[in-house]
Amino acid sequence: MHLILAAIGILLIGGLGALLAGGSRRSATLLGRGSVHAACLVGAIGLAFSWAGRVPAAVQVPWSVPLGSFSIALDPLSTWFILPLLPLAALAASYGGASMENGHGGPGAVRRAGAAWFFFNVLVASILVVLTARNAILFLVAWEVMALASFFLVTWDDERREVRDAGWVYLVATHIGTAFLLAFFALLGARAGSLDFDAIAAARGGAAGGVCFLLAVAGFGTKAGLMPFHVWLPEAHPAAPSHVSALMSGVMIKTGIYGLMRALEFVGPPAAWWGWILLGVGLLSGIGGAAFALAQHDLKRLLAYSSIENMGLVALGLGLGIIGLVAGAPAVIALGFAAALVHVFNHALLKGLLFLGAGSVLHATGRLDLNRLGGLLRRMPWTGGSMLVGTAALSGLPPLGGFVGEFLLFLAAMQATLTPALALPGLTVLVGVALVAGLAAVAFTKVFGIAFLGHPRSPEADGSRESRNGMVIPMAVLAAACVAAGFAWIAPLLLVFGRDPGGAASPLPAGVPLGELLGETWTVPIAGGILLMVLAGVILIRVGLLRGRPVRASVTWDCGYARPDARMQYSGSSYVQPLTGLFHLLLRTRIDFDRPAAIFPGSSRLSTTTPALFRKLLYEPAFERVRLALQRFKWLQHGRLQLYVLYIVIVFVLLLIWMAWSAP
Amino acid sequence: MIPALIALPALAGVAAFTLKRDAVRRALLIGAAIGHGAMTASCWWRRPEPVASGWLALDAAGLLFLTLTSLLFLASAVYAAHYLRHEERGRRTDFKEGLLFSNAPEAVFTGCLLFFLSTMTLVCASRHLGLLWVAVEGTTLASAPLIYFHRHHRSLEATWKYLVICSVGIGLALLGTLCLAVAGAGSEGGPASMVIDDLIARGGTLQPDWLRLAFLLLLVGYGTKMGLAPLHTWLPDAHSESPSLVSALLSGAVLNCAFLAVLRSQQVLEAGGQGDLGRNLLMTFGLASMGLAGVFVLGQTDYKRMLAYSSVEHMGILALGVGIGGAGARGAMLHAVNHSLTKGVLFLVAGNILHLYRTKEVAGVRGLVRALPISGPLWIAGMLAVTGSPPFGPFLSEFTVLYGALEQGRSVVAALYLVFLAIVFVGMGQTVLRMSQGPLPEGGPAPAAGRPAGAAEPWTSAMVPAALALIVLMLGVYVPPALDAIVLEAAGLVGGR
Amino acid sequence: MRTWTWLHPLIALAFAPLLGGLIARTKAVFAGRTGAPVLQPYFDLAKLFRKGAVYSRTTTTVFRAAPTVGLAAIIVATLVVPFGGAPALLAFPGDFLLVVGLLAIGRFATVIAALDTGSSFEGMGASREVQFAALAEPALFLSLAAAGLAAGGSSLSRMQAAASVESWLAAGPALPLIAAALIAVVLAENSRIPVDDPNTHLELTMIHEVMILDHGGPDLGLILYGAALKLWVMGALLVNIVLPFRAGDAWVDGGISLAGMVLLAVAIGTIESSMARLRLTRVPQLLVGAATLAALALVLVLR
Amino acid sequence: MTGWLDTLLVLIVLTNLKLLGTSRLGGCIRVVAAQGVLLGGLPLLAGGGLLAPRALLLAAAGVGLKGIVFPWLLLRALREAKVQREVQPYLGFTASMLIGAGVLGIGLWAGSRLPLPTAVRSSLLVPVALATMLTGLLVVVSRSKAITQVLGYLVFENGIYAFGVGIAPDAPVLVELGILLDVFVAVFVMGIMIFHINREFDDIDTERLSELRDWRPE
Repeated sequence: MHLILAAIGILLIGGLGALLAGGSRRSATLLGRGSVHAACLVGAIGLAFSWAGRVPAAVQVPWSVPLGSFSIALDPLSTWFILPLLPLAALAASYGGASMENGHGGPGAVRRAGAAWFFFNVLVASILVVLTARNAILFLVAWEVMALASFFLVTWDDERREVRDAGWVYLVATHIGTAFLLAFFALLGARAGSLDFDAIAAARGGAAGGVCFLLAVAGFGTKAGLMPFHVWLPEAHPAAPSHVSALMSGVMIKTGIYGLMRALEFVGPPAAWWGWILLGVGLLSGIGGAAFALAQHDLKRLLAYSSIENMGLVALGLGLGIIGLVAGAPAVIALGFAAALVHVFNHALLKGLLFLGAGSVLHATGRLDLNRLGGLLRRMPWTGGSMLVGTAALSGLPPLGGFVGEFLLFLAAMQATLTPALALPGLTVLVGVALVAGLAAVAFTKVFGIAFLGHPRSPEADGSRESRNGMVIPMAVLAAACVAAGFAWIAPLLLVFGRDPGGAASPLPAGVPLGELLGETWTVPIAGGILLMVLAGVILIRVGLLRGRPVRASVTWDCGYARPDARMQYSGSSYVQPLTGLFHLLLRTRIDFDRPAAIFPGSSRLSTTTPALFRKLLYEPAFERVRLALQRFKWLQHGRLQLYVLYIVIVFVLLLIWMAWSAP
Repeated sequence: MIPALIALPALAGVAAFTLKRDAVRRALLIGAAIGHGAMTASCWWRRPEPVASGWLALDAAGLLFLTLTSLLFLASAVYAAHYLRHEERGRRTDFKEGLLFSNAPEAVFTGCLLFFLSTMTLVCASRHLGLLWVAVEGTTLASAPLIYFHRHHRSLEATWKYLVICSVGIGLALLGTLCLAVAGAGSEGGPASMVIDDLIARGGTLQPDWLRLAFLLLLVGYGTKMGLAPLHTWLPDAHSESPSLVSALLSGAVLNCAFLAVLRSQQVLEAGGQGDLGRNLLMTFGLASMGLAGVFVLGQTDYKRMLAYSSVEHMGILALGVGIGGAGARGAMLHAVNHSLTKGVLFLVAGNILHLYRTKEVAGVRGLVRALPISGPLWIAGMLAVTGSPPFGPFLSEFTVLYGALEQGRSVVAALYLVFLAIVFVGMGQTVLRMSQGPLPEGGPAPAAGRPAGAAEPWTSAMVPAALALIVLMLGVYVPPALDAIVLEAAGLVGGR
Repeated sequence: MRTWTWLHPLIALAFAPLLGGLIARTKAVFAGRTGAPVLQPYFDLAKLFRKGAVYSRTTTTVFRAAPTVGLAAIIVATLVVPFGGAPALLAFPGDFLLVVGLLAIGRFATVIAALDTGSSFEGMGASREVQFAALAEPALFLSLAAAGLAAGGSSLSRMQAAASVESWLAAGPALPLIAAALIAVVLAENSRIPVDDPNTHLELTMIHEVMILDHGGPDLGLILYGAALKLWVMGALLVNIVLPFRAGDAWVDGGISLAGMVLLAVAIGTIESSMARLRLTRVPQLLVGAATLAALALVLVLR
Repeated sequence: MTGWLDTLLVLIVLTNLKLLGTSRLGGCIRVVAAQGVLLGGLPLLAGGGLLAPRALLLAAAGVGLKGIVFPWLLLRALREAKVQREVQPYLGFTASMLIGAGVLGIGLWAGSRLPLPTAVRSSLLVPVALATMLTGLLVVVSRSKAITQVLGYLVFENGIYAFGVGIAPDAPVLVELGILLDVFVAVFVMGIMIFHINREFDDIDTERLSELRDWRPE
């Protein structure tokens, strides 16, 4: 545990060092990246030790802050969420260093490299603290520092207007989300008489549990990007530098899920409707996220929406788990929570990989608009290869990592459906996930097929070259991890939670034979293995068939049209058009098309845009209304001295009268 | 000790009027500030014993606010030395309308600054309500010339409003004091001692009707000076028109002094067994101030006025905290500390911005971070701090207030509190970020300022707010036990825990 | 009793193309033609496997690897689907999700291979394919879930074991509904009329065919073989549910299942020769309809 | 002696009404001066003994400041600022006087609700003090010139002073003097301000003093 503290310390010191060395980019990068790597190593060792029970799992440091105490601890839940953080942070740091040498972020960036590393390190450190804090004040401080650090990283490239706007949306959203959490913790703390998590958990139950839960959903849901609290996410992720998006989407938004699961310890015995709320939010996020992802042209924006979708799946898992808790169905509980946990883990790796890949594309071509890319696989084989693994995994193809989470979710749903009392929620999840999985597959075939295959659709794409090793290697590592996760995903789960299911801080209720339940699913990796073997066999056959046979190269068959041209290809938009048409009610995709006229038509153009629905229809009008309502009071400050004095008189007289009335 | 604390700046002020050479006068100013600070610090080490038959004494609250005042004054004094050195002499054109105007003589400025400190010290130290009133009125009169340093018609208007409104308000406070005397004279008609301790001691015997009336008047009166809505009307004008360091003192020190006066009244009222009346009134005023601040912070076009309204908001938080009581009062006391220091940072930085960009219009300021490598980040940090974001001090105190509210089961108050905080955050955040981020305007920050973008800032003008900011940051991650203890003791005066 | 556990994959590999031949023959009979021999698919495959290959310069490894991957995936699927009253080689709770996943692999491969060619027509085909797949998947899920629910287990083998005459009588109208939904899915997934027409040759109207325009030689062979296997696998799913007759003797049961497959082929042939192809815009309605049927079945089972 | 006191109080009320009715600035100043002198007498009648040193001291200071120094200051400011001598009220004179009468009513009502301490000589004192204060505020609010605002403030202050001297006769003299000193400085500073206002706007009409605001009527 002290090693975790040490890791945090290393991060902060390294960050400060980088900040002070801000003048020269090289030394700043050296300090920042080095300290992240060192910290991740130390942290990993710390995890291992505390897992082996060699070191105390909790540390309390005296801290003079009202209501606060600096106590941090590692329990299975924390461990599980830290697990992906460490490698991802390290890889993102390497990648970030390399990409900064590419001079990303405009000329000013070079001068502010120190600041960039400072905020990056602070971000990693704060996530660590958030995941280990055992006192509300400490948690909240770390939580908000995390938000601010990421905000400054998002607005890193603040010479661009859209980046500033994105940052602003993010800041407001996260701040309001935190406001809910303030209320949440203050309420619980006031009830428990202390803000230490143990005390709060001890005082669980009692009144206002529902209110607390709703506050938690709103507050943590904002961070996790659950619809309808997701508005900031599709703005912030594209704006941020890619390695930061990777860290944010891979780990930071997961802290929202972590918070939700923590909250379950605090707010006492759940009620069925809590689960239903999570199911509702999860379905909305899942289907909505997938549908919006379909409609995006911007690669990173698409990935951001896909993050929303996946958080939705996680929420579905949690919801099922809660409903299972209420109904006392151990299988549903275990599978539901396990699905959520496993998917969190896999999604962390996958989204990290995909965002790094997107960044590599951005570096190579300077564009993220799918309809201007194409043919990158030939030009950037490593990036392309990793992206192929990532997209396949997120499309839920066995045996890759992405499939496992959905699989467990299905199992949980089936279990629920087979338990008479829980049939309805089970079915809801079943249908929803089926739909989501289908849509996600479309979205990611779009990403890979349009961006990396076919003819390049722009000179930049045509002239692109593979990124430097510093950026490629992290992607390759993550891709490998995704494949491995598809086979070995169950091992970490059992390692972390298996030993004491229902132990102090495990989300699983006591007496759930987790290992047993998941044991049967060992068959999935086996099937994966068989798949690989069969594949090898078929490949051999194919090679054998082609041996000694002529293999010629030619142009693509285009039904007799001899000169195929990049602009004749299906674009990303046209690829998904049939489906976006089906979801028009939700997406409101706008198509501007000036049709070619006359017999010899001149130039013509067609463009589709999908607005951020909730922002345009829900939040912006609401804020505007508030603003107008406040405007009405501006006349109070009219500048007339006489009337100002009159205010005093009036207030005094009113109070006088009020007092005269209220006099006993 | 206490008489020395009061006399030192007063004498220095007299000297400042007589001195001829500017350099000496500035040295004197800083010297006096340092001396005052040193003496204040020694009071922490050993609490001075009451003098003048208990008329002058330092209890926890007094010492707390005295320290704040002294610290802030020290910062402003150092800043002032730099500021005065760089103020242009003679008549010059006003950046807003291009009118000609000149500054008040520096001697007057420095002198009044020192008198100002002396009167504020008196406020913190006086235990006699009459004396307290004299001192508070004194702060108004001493600070009026400071606001009118730049002699053009806007600052004149601000000064005039400040004078009239505050004088009228404080007149009511005087009436309240007299009513308290009546309440104290009570049945036996003996001489009514106006020393707070005596009043509290005889709390039960105070005549209830007169006591309530007295509190009402005191609240309205000192509330006007403290800037509680809707009595705050003088505040934005005065803060926006006075030189930035004066704004810092007004917002960070004077408002606290008025708040201290309100606290004294509440103390007496509680001793009289009618604390609830005061609590409810304070809560009402507090929420009103926070809400009203939100109205004017949102879409504010003048960044100094924005800061002024934020002060209104925070005075609201203080009142609310005391009104809530319990942990709320503790939070309020702590928040007084945090707010003063943070506002010091913000106003001094605003001074730097004004000096560089030559405008108070938000629209005229762009790319601050690039133009002022130190002040720019400080501007953002100060905004985050004052809107209650960790890891800065105000977060802790604001959260404590919220905690207190929910501890008392006042969930509606808590909800409103959070809503108003959010509104103010949106208002300030939008403005500050718009000023700070983004590229520089064409042709450097401001053609008027002949300084290339990104060039090193003048040392003092940047370091003073930076130092204050460091303290604010420190208070966000570590509250020194001594401070915590005295905060608790001060909160205890009004039933805080 | 477990004979078919091992036998089924081999039989599938051997006889899958036969289904195509049977369907063609049935259609020929309806059309009053003699038609190609039933073994024609085998001849075609043999011919293709003997050819060389021509690749577009645009394409990458993805294009070359796709047919192989698709075939491998569907072969594995044969190990998961039970047959002839015996449990499958790979049987575990939720194994039908694995089948769906394996089918998804095949689709993924085909689709990106199509996009790899950079041809507008193949892009069009891919676009249609994913659209219909995204709609067919929920229908497939719901029907299998309903079947599982009726059987009280989420494993295909369990469903098959539980499917019996009694269960049909017990479940009442539920199972026919499931069967109907499944049939629709089978037709859609295997690009048969009324969703798609395997032997049209107008690119604009095709879905599956147009995606593989550029493939030739052994690759095309692998694709066709894979398609045949796919039909077999999904057919087996269907047959397991609609033919619940069990004699208890492995060979008889196996025979019953095989007969079922033949019947299925004939049935498809009949449908294809008796129905016209739907307009593309109507296809979604068909699939959504199937999904609703399945949902209805679920409700009936739950009741 | 109570009779004398009441007479004095009534006279003060009359000065209030006169002030509300006067239309010329000079006149207003003289009325306020008269009120100051009357107030100067108050400590003698309300206080402990007629010739108690404390009472004498206060009386002297009061008459000196309120009756002589302030009026002199203001008249001087008036002369410096060559303004036209009309008051320019927002509120008509008659209306003002009616309100003034109503204000007296409020004073009586409030006074009747409060139990008077024994030390108070006349039941009229509290009402008159309150009425005077409110009159002062009324002047501040309803007159447009800066100088009238000072006058209003003075009258307001007078009301409080009357209250203090009459109700709390044995408050320590130091404080009373401190209060007087404050008021003196206040008026002095205001006088300076008026001088500047006049220089800036060549008129002391505070209409001009509404530049600083956050709201502009469309």
